[in-house]
Amino acid sequence: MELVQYLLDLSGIGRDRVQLRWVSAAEGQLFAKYVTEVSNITQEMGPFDPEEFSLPLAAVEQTLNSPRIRWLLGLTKQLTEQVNVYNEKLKDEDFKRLLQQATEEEYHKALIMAALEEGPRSVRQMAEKTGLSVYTVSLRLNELERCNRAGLKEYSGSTPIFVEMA
Amino acid sequence: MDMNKSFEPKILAFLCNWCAYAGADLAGVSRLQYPSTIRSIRVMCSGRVDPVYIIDGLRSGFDSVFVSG
Amino acid sequence: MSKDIKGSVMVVGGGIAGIQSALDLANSGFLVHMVEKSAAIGGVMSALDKTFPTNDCAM
Amino acid sequence: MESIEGDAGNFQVTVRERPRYVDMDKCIACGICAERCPRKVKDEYNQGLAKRKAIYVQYAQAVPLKYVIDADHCIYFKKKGRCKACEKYCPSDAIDFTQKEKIHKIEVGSVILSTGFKSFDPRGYDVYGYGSLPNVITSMEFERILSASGPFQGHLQRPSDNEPPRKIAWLQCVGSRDLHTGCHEYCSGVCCMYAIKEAVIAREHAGGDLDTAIFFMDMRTHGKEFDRYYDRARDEAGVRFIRSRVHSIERAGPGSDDLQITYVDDGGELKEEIFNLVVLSTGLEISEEVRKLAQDLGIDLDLHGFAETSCFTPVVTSRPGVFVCGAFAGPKDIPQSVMEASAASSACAVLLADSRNSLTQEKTYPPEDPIIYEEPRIGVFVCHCGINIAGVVDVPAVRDYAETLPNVVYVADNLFSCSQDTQGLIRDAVKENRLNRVVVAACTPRTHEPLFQETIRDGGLNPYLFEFANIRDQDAWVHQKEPEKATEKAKDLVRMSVVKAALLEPIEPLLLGNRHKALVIGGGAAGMIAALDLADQGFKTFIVEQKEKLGGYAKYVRKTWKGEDGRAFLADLKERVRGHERIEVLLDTKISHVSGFVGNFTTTVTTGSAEQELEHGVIILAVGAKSLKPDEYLYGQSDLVMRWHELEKLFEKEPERLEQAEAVAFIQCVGSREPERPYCSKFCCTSSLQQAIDFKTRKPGLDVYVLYRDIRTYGQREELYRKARELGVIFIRYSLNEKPVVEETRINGKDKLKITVKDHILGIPLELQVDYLDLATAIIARGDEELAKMLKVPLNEDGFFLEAHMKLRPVDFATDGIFVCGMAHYPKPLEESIVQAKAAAARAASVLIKESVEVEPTVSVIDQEKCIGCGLCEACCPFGAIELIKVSGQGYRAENIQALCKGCGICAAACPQKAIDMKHFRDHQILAMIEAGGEGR
Repeated sequence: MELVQYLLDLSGIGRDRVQLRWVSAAEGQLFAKYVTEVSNITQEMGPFDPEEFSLPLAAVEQTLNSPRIRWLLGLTKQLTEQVNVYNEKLKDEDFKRLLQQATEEEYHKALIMAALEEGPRSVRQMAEKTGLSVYTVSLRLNELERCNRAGLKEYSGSTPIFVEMA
Repeated sequence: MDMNKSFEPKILAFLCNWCAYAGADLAGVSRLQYPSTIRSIRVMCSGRVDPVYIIDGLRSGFDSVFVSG
Repeated sequence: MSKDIKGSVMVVGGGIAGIQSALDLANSGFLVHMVEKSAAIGGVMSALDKTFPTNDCAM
Repeated sequence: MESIEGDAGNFQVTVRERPRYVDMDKCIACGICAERCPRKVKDEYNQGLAKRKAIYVQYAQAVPLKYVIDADHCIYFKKKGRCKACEKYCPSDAIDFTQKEKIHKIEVGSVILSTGFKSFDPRGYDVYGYGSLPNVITSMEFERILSASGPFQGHLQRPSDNEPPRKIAWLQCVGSRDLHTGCHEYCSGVCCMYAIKEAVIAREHAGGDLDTAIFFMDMRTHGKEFDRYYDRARDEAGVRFIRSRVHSIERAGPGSDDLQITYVDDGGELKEEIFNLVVLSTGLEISEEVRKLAQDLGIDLDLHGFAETSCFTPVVTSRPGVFVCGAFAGPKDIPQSVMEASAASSACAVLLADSRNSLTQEKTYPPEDPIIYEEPRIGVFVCHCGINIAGVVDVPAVRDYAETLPNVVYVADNLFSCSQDTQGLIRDAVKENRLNRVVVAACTPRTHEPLFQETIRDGGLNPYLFEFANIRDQDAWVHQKEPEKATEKAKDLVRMSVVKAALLEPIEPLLLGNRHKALVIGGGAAGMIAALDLADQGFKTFIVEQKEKLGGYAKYVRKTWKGEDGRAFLADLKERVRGHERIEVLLDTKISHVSGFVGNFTTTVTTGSAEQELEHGVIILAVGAKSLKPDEYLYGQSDLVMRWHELEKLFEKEPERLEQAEAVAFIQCVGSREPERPYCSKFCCTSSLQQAIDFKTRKPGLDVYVLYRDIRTYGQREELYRKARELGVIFIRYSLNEKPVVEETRINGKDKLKITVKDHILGIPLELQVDYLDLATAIIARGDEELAKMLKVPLNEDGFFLEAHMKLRPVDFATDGIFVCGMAHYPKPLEESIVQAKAAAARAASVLIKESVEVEPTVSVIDQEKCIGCGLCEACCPFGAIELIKVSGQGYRAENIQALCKGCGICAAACPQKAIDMKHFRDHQILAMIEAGGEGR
C-alpha cells in the first residue's frame, strides 16, 4: 500500500487519495471516526477528475501490473527477513530504496508507453506529454527498445519517431 | 478546480469481512453517525485488494479509496 | 431404564429457550416435538423491541 | 400438555391440540379474513394497547404465519352459526369451523420444560395506580410502544392522549424484592438492564429532548458488558439514576394525566417530581397454569414456583428424564436462557445417546435448476426492516430504481424480509419469474446471508447466486439525519450488488472429513463438565490443563449459594473424569500450536519437554479466570486483610480466630466497576454474603459489616441478602469517589484495622474497628492473548473471550468448531459455569455427530496454464493453503489445498501472472462493482 501511495505521489495524483486504516470487529466507534476523517481529507483535496489524470492513471496501473514490481513486492518478506541467492540479507531501508527506484523506473516506462499508445512520437514530444525530462525519456526508451516494447518507426527530418510494438 | 463548498466526496471503501466490515456493522448497531460518502465493497480480507483496484476506483469516478482491514 | 430408548424429545414451550433446545437437539440427530400453547412460537422475546447491551433487534 | 407416563427414555406424553379453525395447509396468510372480521378484541401480544380481530395472527413475523380463530370471541361460536364472514371471503377455502380438539399421544425419550415466565401483574398492587391511571404502564407495554410493529408504529406516545411524553420515569423492583402479599421476594434479575435499555432507546426515538429517570434500589447490571451500558446511559445518553424506592404515584392534579412521584432521595430529603409517563419495571413470575402443569407432571417446585434444581445439575428436575430450562428454572435473561436450553439438550442427548439418528431425516433440497447457467435474470428484494430501514431510506424509491437496472426482471419490497412468509414469497418469486440471481437489500450479510442462501436453494438455485446490499447497518442506521443521501447510497449499493449478481456463478459445496473427537482446554469445573457430557454422548475427549491438577477456581467454592457442598461435588467430578474410558487428561500441559479447522484440528501440546499432536474436530475453551491481588486497602501489607475465600479458610483452619474476633468487614467491588475495569465480577456479592451469613450464624455476637456499592444478589440469591439483614449484618454503601480508608491500629493490645467510610445518609464519616477485612476483588481474565491468536478468536476489552452473539450465540465463536464456557467467557458462579459447559458440549456435539463437515467453498482457484511456478503465492499464504507441485514437463505449478483456504485472496492480489482468482470474489466481479459504484458522477 505504501508503494501505491508512492506512485500516486509520483504521478501527481497525491498519496492521500488512498487511505488505509485498521479497524477490528469490536471497534465500531473507530470505524465511524475513520470514515469521517477520510471524508474530511477527501473534501479538502477536492474532487478527483479522472479525465485530467488519464495518462498517469494508466501508467500507475501498468506499473502495478508490471512483473518486476509484483515480484519485488511478493518477495519483500523473503528478501528482508531471509537471504537472497547471493547469501545477502537486505536491510529494510535498502530494500525500500530498491523498490522505490524500480517503481520509479517502471512508472516512467509506463508513462512513455501510455504516451506512445496515442500514436507515434518523438522523444521531445514524449517528454512534453509525460512531463519527464528528455534525458529520462531517452534512458527509459532505450530499455523499452531492448525488450521490444517500443521501436523506431521513421525519421521526421532528422528527428526519430518512435512507436509502441505489439 | 474550484473548491466548491457543497462538494460531496464519493469514496470507495474495501472492508475486510472479519474486521472492518464487522466494525462497520457495529457502528450501525450503535447508531454512530458518519458521513454518507462511502460505498463499500466487502472482501474476505484486505489482502484481497489488488492495488490495481485502487486505480480503477479513481478512474471510475471516486474521489478517494479507503482500505480497511 | 427400559432397553427401548426413544430417539425423540418433547419440548414444552416455544420461547427462546425452547427454540434453542429444539434446534440443538434436532442438529444432534434427535426428533423434536414442540408444544406451544399460543398460536405461534417466539415467546416474550419476540415482543421485545430491542435487546441489551447491543440494542439488537429482538426479531 | 396433559400428562406424562412412563420412564426416562420411554415416555408417553398426552397433548391436547386446540383447534385453529383454519386449515394450516390452505391458509396463505393474506389477511383478508381479518380485514372482514367484524369482531374487535384486545390484542394481548401488544399488551392490550391495540386491537386485533377474532381471527388473527399473533404478530407479523409469527411462525407459523397462519391465521387462527379465537373461539372465545368469534361471533360464530358465541351466537351459534352467525357471521362466517371469514369463510365467505377466504380466497383459499382455509376456514374450517368443524375442527375439533385433538388428543395426541406422543412417544418420546425425554421432555424439556421451557414454559417461560409471565410478567408480574401490578393491577392488584394499588400503590402504583396501575389500571386506574392511564399513563402508568408496565415495561412490557412500553416495549410494544417502542416497537416498529407495535400499536403506535414505534412512535413514542403515551396512552391517555397519544401525545409524546417529555418526561418518563421507570420504577424498578415492581413485584420483585418486595415482601408484600402478592409480590415476590426474589430479584427478577433482568429489570435493571431492560429499564436502562428502554430509557436509552426512548431517548433515541424522541430525538434527545426527553428526560428519563430510573428510580432504583440497587443497580444490578452484573452481566457481560452491562456495566459499560449503564455507564454510557448515565454519562452519554443522560439517563438520570435516582436511588430511591418510590412508594406512591398520584395524579398530578385534578383533570391532569401527568403523574406525581414522591420519594425520599439519597440524602434522606423528601422530593416531588412530575412525569408524563411512568413505566413499572415488572418482574418475572411463574403462572398458575405452569404451577399446575408441574404438579400434574410430578415436578417439584420451590417456594416461588420455579422448578427445583441443584446448582450442580441445573437443568435436571425431580423427575428423571424431564429437564428444565429458561425462566421456569429461575428468573434470568436471554443469554442465560439460551445457554440453559443448550444445556438441557445436552442432558437429553446424554440420556438418549444410543438412539441418536433413529427417528430423524436429513433435509433435502430440490435439484438445481439448469436455468442458473442461462443469461442473468435478477430479482431484487428491498427490506423495510420495520422502520429500521424505511424510517430513513425511501424503500419504494430504491425498489423502483432497481427495476431500471440491467438484467433485473423482478423487484419487491418487504416489511421484514427475514420473516418466514417473506422467505416463502422470495422462493415463489424465484420459481414464478424464472429468476436465476437474487439480490436482497437489507440488514447485513454477516447475520442474514445464510438465511437467504437457504431460501434460494429451496427455490432451486445455487446458494452462491445471491448477493447482499447492506442498507441497514451501513446505511440507514448510520445516516439517520440524512434520509436523501442515505437513499442515494442505498441505490448505489443496490446497483453495485446487481452488477456483481449478474456475474455470479454457481459454486459446488466442499465436504471434508470429520474427526469425532473433542479437545477441552482447561480442567476446571467447566472443562470437566463439558468433557463428561461429550464423553457420555460417545465422543473421545482430551482435557488439557496447564496446572498439575484438575479443579480450577471451583476448589475455592466451599458451598453453593443454595448451600450444597462444593468440595464433595468437585471430588466426585474429578473421579468421574479420571475414570471415564473416553476421556484423556493431560496435566501440566500447554498448547503450543493449533492448526486446521472445524472437524479437522491438529493441536500440538507440550508436557514438560515432550511434545505430541492431538487430532480432533472441535475445541472447547474453558481456561477460567483468576482473582485480582489488589494493591489497596493494605492487602499484602497487613495479615488481617484477606480476599475472597481466604478469611473463610482461616476460620475453618483456626476456629479460635473466629471465637476471639469481635468484628469483621467485607469490601465489595475491589478493582471491579472502576475506570480501569468497568465490569462487575458478578458473584462477589453472593460469595461475601454467604460468608457473612456463615460467620453470623456461627457467632451471632460478631459484628459483620459489608461495604458495598450496589448489592447484586440477583435472581433468587436475593434470599441471601434478606437473610443477612435479618441476622444483623450491617450494610454500608460507599461511592467510587469516596472509597473506604483502611488503617492498622492497636486496641487493648490487639492488632486491629480501622476502616473509615462515609455514611451516605448521614453524610458523615463512620469509623469501624474490625479484626479482619476480606476483599471481594475483581475476577480478571488470565491474559490469553496468545491462545486467542492461535485459535483466531477475539477477546473483549477486558480480556474475556468474545462470543459470536451476546444474546443468541453465547457459547459459539464466529469461527466454526470452537466454543467457550465458564469464566473464560465472563466471571460467573459455579452453577452458571456448569450450564455454559453443558451448553458448549451440546453445541460441540452437533458438530461432532456429522459424517462430514461442510466448509465455505469460496476458495482460491489457480489457472495452471497461466501459472509460472514462481511460488510467491505459497510464500505469502498465511494458512499454508498453497503448495507447489511438480508437473511433468512444466516444472512447478501452484496448487491450493481447499480445506485450509480461508478465501482471503492475498495470493490472488500477489500473483504476478494473475493466475489466481477467488471464487465468489472474482477479479472481474470486483472490478465491475467498482465501476458500477463510480457511475453517476
